[in-house]
Amino acid sequence: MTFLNQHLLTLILFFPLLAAVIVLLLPKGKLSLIRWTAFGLSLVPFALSVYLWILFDPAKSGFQFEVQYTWYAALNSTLHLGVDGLSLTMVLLTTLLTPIAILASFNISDRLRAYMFLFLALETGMLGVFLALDLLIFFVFWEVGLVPMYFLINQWGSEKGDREMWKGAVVQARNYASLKFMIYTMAGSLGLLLAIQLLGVLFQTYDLPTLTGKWTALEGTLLGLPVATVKTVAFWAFVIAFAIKVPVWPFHTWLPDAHTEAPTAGSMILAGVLLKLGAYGFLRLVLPLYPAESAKYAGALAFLAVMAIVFGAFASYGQKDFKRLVAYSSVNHMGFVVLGIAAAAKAAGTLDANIALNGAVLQMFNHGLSAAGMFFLVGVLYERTHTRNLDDFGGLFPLVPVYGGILIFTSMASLGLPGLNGFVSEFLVVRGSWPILTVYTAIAMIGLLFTGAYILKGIKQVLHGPLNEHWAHGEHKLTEISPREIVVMAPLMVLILVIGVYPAWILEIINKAVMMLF
Amino acid sequence: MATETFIWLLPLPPLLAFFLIVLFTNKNKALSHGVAVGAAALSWLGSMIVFIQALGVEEFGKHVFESTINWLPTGETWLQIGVRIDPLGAAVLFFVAWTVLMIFIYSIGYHNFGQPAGDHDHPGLPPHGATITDAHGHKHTVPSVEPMYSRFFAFIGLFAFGMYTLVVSNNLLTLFVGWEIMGLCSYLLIGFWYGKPSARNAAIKAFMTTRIGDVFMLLGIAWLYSYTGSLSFSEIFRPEVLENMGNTMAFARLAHSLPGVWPFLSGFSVAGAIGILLFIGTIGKSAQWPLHVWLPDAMEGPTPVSAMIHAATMVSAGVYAAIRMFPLLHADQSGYALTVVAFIGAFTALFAATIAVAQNDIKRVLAYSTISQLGFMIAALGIGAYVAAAFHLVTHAFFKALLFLGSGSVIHGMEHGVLHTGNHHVDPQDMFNMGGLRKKMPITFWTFLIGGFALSGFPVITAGFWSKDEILADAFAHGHWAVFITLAVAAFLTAFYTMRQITLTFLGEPRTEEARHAQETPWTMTAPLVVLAFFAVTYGWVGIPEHFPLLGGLVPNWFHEFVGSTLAEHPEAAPFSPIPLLTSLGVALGGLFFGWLVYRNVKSPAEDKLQIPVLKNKWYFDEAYDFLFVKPSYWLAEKFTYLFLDRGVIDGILHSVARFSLFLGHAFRNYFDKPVVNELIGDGTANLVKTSGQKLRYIQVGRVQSYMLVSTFVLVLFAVLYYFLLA
Amino acid sequence: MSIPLSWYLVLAAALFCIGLYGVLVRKNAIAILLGVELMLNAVNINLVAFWRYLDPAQMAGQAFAVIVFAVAAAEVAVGLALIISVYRRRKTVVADEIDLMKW
Amino acid sequence: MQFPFLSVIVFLPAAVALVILLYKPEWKKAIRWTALAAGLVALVLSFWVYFAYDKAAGGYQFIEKYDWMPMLGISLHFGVDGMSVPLILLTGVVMFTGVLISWGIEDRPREFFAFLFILASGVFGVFASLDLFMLFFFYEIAVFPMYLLIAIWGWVRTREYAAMKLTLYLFVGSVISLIGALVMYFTSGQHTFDMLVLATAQFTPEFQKTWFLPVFLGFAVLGGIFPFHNWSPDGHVAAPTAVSMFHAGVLMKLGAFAALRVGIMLLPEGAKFWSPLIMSLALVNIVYGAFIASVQTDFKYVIGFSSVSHMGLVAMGFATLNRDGMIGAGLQMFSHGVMTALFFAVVGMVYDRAHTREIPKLGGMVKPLPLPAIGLIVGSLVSMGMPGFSGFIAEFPIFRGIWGTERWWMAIIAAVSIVVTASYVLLVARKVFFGAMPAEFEGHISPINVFDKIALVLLMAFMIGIGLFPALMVPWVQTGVDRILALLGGA
Repeated sequence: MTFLNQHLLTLILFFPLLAAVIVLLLPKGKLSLIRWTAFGLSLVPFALSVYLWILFDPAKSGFQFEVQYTWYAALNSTLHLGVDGLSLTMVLLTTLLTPIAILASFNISDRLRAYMFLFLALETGMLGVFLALDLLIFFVFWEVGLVPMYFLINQWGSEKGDREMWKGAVVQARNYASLKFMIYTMAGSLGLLLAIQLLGVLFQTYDLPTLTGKWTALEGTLLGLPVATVKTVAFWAFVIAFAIKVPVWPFHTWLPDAHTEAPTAGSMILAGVLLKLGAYGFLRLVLPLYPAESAKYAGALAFLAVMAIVFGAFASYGQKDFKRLVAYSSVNHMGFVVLGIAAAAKAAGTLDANIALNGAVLQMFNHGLSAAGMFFLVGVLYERTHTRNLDDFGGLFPLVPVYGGILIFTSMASLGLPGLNGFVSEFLVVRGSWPILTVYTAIAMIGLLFTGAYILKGIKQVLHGPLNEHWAHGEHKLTEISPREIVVMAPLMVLILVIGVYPAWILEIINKAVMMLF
Repeated sequence: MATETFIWLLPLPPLLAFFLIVLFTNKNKALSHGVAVGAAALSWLGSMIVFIQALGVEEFGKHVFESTINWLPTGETWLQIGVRIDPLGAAVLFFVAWTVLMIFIYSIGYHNFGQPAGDHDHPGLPPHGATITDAHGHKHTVPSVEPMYSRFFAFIGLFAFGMYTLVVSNNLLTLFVGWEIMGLCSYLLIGFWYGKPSARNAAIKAFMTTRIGDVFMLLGIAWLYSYTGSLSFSEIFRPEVLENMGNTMAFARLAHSLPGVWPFLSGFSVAGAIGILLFIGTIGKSAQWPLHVWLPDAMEGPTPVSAMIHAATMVSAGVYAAIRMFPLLHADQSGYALTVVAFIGAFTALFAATIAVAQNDIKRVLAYSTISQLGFMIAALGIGAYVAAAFHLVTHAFFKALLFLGSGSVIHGMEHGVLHTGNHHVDPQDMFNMGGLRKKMPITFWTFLIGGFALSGFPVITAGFWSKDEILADAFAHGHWAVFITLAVAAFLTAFYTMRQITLTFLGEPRTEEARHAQETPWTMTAPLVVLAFFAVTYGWVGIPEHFPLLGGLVPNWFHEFVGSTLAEHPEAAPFSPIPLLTSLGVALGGLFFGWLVYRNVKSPAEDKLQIPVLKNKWYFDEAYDFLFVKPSYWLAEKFTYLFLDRGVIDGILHSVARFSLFLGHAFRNYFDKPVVNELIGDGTANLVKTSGQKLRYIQVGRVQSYMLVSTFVLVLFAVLYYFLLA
Repeated sequence: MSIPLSWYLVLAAALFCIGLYGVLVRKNAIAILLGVELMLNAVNINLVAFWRYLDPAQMAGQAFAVIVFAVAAAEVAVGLALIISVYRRRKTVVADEIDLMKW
Repeated sequence: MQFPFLSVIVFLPAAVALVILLYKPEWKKAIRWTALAAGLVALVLSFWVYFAYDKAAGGYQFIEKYDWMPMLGISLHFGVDGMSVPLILLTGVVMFTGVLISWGIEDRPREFFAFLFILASGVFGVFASLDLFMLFFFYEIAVFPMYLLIAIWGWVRTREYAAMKLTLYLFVGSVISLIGALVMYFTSGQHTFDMLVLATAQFTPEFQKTWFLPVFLGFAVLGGIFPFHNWSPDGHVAAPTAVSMFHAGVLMKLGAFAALRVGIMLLPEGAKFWSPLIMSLALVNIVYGAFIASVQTDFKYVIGFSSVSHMGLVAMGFATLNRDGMIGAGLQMFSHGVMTALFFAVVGMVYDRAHTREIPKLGGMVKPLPLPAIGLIVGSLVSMGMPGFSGFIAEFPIFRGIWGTERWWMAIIAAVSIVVTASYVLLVARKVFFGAMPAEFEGHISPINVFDKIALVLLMAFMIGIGLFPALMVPWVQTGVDRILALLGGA
């Protein structure tokens, strides 16, 4: 037991990788065996992180369950892990969503082992980012996470559909999307990479706590430039890297493509966790490392966030493709996260900032739940109808009442209906950023308004209206959502409701962490 | 159990009902409505108990029932939520409990419980009736049961939950929660027959329009919260807080930066600004101009829904919130806030009344009358007549619910006729297809009559009279002439169109075959009518002004005392004056008389003088909004944001970067690497060596003799040189 | 002693020149070979003459002459063999026509 | 006197080559197995040397010294330090895998393996010898068989051209640096070619500045430094698979390594003086190579130019002359060696079956060739510097090294290459192995044999192993670097 407690984080982090290898060793043909093994093994990290949640003491300041192993001695980079309230929530989200996503992809049979392998490897990648307390390790996991997702998209993505880049250059949509996702993120991370190298050269360490102190204290000139300038540039390097991941307008265009082409479970994880990596980066690195710069440029950040909120909502409203609609909704929702962060950056230390950050972090968690749910529901429909075009649906409610109910419930969560989780976080963000960034918050309301518009559009086009007879009978007859799929949705829906009604249980941990951090 | 704890439980039964029905009983109709009505009854019982206990408390306004819990951790502090029943709350709770219960019961009959399933009914469409063969083998069509019977009860259960939450909550947050839940339910219920495109559009329209208000309200809440650090009424309405908010300028910086540009804006105090923001929420919810457009379309929903949304609960919730926020509005030193409120209210009252005059759909008339009546309340609030507004809110809830249910019953009766004749082209809601229904449907007729008279403020006996009279009296007393006159005119129109409706529907002779075969509805529908009719009459008597001639003082002006005590400083009842009394008498009776006079023998829309296009088309607001907002926003969404901005500009830039790097690669390879590095440096030198070799090889003739000759010659030469020069 | 050394040397020089002339001007490979022989013999005469007149005690001169004989014989053998084999293939012993290796 | 590992390693292949030449040409089986056995022994020995090397002690170990031409002060002097020992291992690995990959060679396998092994001997010799003359000696031995291997077994269309080009480039390069070496020999006045001694000879800064450039560049030609890189892509393309592996995997390291040994370690002052130029050239290599590679359609050209880019990183790392950079360069030499070896192995497998290297013509190979697909993907990840693979472990310090110099801005430019590389390797991997398989290949693609599998797995194991556990190689390189830094006056 003591062993478990001491190496809890290590176990959580690397168990998925182990599981991935195990899955790879299973006999090829035994599909159900592979599925259940993957699912069962993916439950272990979840159990562990729940255990972690129980052991975690929100009152204690700083990081807990720290472990440190040597990794790259030559660069003084160590495998330094630890959790605080922020990472804990994210870890829980990740370990929760992965089994769900795996369960959601039980319909996959093509190269199943590879698929599951990638999925579990992906989990390790994501967890690593959340647990890392070493800048280099953070970057390592940050980049590693891309690879499985890249292959998930362009191997198991939707076969249909082309994308014309410019005249004559037409590529298969999923290849386009995956490469865009990969290259865009890598290119975005270049600045981050360079900045990290610079930091490493300066201080000969990558340990975050140490680094933070030294870097923020740095004065004078550097590389023949005033430190302030270097810091500003580095700040933007960090920001761009994370902004692309979040994604913040105008760096968001990879997201609709990636989401639309990815397999259902892929989209779930992508929206559920991967986007959070960016936001987490802001919280874990940008704010602590660049307090002054963040405060200085909070306005610009808020501007981009608001653009994301507003244009995300608009673009989503303008979609004919159901999945793309949901994808753009992510842009819109993550905008609120960034808005909260910007507000906190501007007025760090105030109560408003605290509230805004609470909202932002909770919004990360909530969006993880609702977006994953939405993508899954879209996937359920797509799997049966093989179309995502909203005009092809209509009046499906009587055919699939249960599905319809679940869809409406989840949509309402993502719409931010009070009583469901989305509202709590969005309210906190708005409340927190109102006194700090009044005008931007006010503009953001347009986005909030259109959130309603696109959600209702989706429901209207799919469930309501005259029944599209094509799905009513014959071989196209739409079948009701299956028990497995309901099981997938159940935990999400429960959490959505629970957080909506009584958010304190999770918000307390977040709040404590936020208070100690900023 | 303590009353506070008890209040916590009030909203829960309907919620439980919702979950029960959704999860378990949705297959079984009887069980479903059993659960739902049972839940409603429970809440009703609880409410009554709370209400009676409230009556028992001395100086209830000072010692209200309140209890709170921590909900959201915010830094060191917590955001608390809780329940609170104060006089205003109690009064509202009372009518909510009654109307909700009645509507639940009514729904059973309305959805034809016990009737056979329809021949070709689809979920999502209204039932079309079922053919049955009786003992003698005669086939005839009877109403068929609603296909989604259970779902309906689930939804209204949730709705009731929302309303109760809103009423019992002691803070703006939970109030907003209930508020939004009702919004959702109204969306679901208006779109209940989602098979009809009109219904699904109406639902979206309703949700979006109200959401506009909600968004502003959210801002208001955020502002209020960040300013006062709390959202509970008891906190934010503490005099010093109000004082402070009322005196600080909201847009100080703005006013400073552009002095005198917006004197109006710069005049606003924080209290006023917040109040207005919250009030915009009310505008949306209570369908005040300019956000009134959704309510008439919402008539697409089943009638009980209309009653629920447009009379008893949701729209009332809007006004309730406004009344709640009265102290805030009142605190605004500039007084602009209240002016805005008064203007909106008065204008809406008149504006909606004018439209109502020209409508032929029995429910649309009521819809507009609702808007108009809500306008009365808002206006009353605007002129500071707090109690009057609350009073009219309650009475209106009763008689308007009554009217809606009545109209539903009428439609139902008409549908009998339609089924009988089998001519489905006859619109059972068009009043010009009715006439003479008083004989066919006596109970409906009498109750509807009472409701109608209450609406038009028929003197003395009806509740509507007292409430409306009080509003007018207040307007007069505080010298708000504009409001007074506007409302008077509106009241006249109200009476007029009410009578027009009654005349067209019940009086005269049946104008169609269907009307001739209409028949009375089952007790489940009529019973609620009777109950509501009772309140529509009696409830007025709890608020008779002290100095009213003859009646004054027979019963104490209980309502005024009770509800008035909610506020910190007790509002004075308006001093009695004959003018407003006479006015209200005049407009009510006059309106009724003219209505009867004009329409007593109008046979068809053609003969109706008042079918003026402008009024018929609701002043073209729908068209205008569609042109101004809906279409542009869609264009903005798809064409601009998505296709132009994202696909065009941003992706374009990305792609051009890709193209550029490819171009760079080609350029390097083809214009430098191959020609320079390869040809020149690499092969170039090699070739140079090669060619020079080829040139030089010709001196190698290959004849030994010639080599020797040369060598001998050279030898001799050297020898000679040596001999002559060196030696 | 009657005949002076110079006579021998003149004779040898003349012989050498005849040989050299032959080597340079004749096209026939055999003739060229004969020329070479003459030159070698001219050298021999010199060697023997110098021995007899300058240093009769030492045997070096005679020894060298003998070596030259041997070398010449070997050379002639190899040379003739080559020429014959060339003649077998090309049916000619004219040097200019044997130009396979020429550019 | 301990067991002479190094001389065994160096001379074993040559000896085996001679043995093989004695076989009858038709004993193909015997020839192959002998070759495999020899390769295995070499591999084992190099592993032994690698792990037996005492990191703590550092310095030169396994030293052996035999007189060779005493009057000229030339001796057969072997010894390895932290820089060369990974390269010994690399050579062993590439040699072994090369034999495995060439299993299927039917055309005169006897000569093929013989030349391959002579080549191997030469390479081992260069890495092991501490004697300047011997270094050149082995260097030439290594270069010469390349000519034959390419010209005889190469790709018919360009093999003569490529072979000649390669040979000329390398000989010219080596001659230039040989001159430099001789000048050192005479100037030092020690009358010895022993590098340990030469290193102590105090050359005047002027001398060093004058002679560093020819020596360094002469060797760097073999390292593919811009603008003398062009022999290498052509050579890769023309060479048969195993030779390409040797060529890109080991031979180019030969250049870099010799440039380090002779150039930087003997003429540190010159290195300091010229490092800006070298860095600039290397920068061009990095970016230029990446961009050109991104537009190639021939599978092998892509990899050829990517090698140019990656070797640029090596040169860059050395030119930074600081700890980070050098460590990175040392690691990059190994990482890139294994990576390109893998790449060429995969290319060979595909080419042998599809008989084309035109990327647009290929597709869908993952079904018949799953393992090569994985191999290529791993290789791609390494070459794009993806964390978790050896590429990152190597490139990251190099970049840090650049930041350490006053030409830090080069890091920013060089970083561009990472993205470009990522884009093209991913595209190539996808086009060749995924998507729809062209009709003409259907059913014609035979699976790979067990030897190929072993080779691939072995190579991948190195990349991933080092990527996950840098401690497997970094300490070795570090000790080597520390010595160099000491020479550089503890830069």
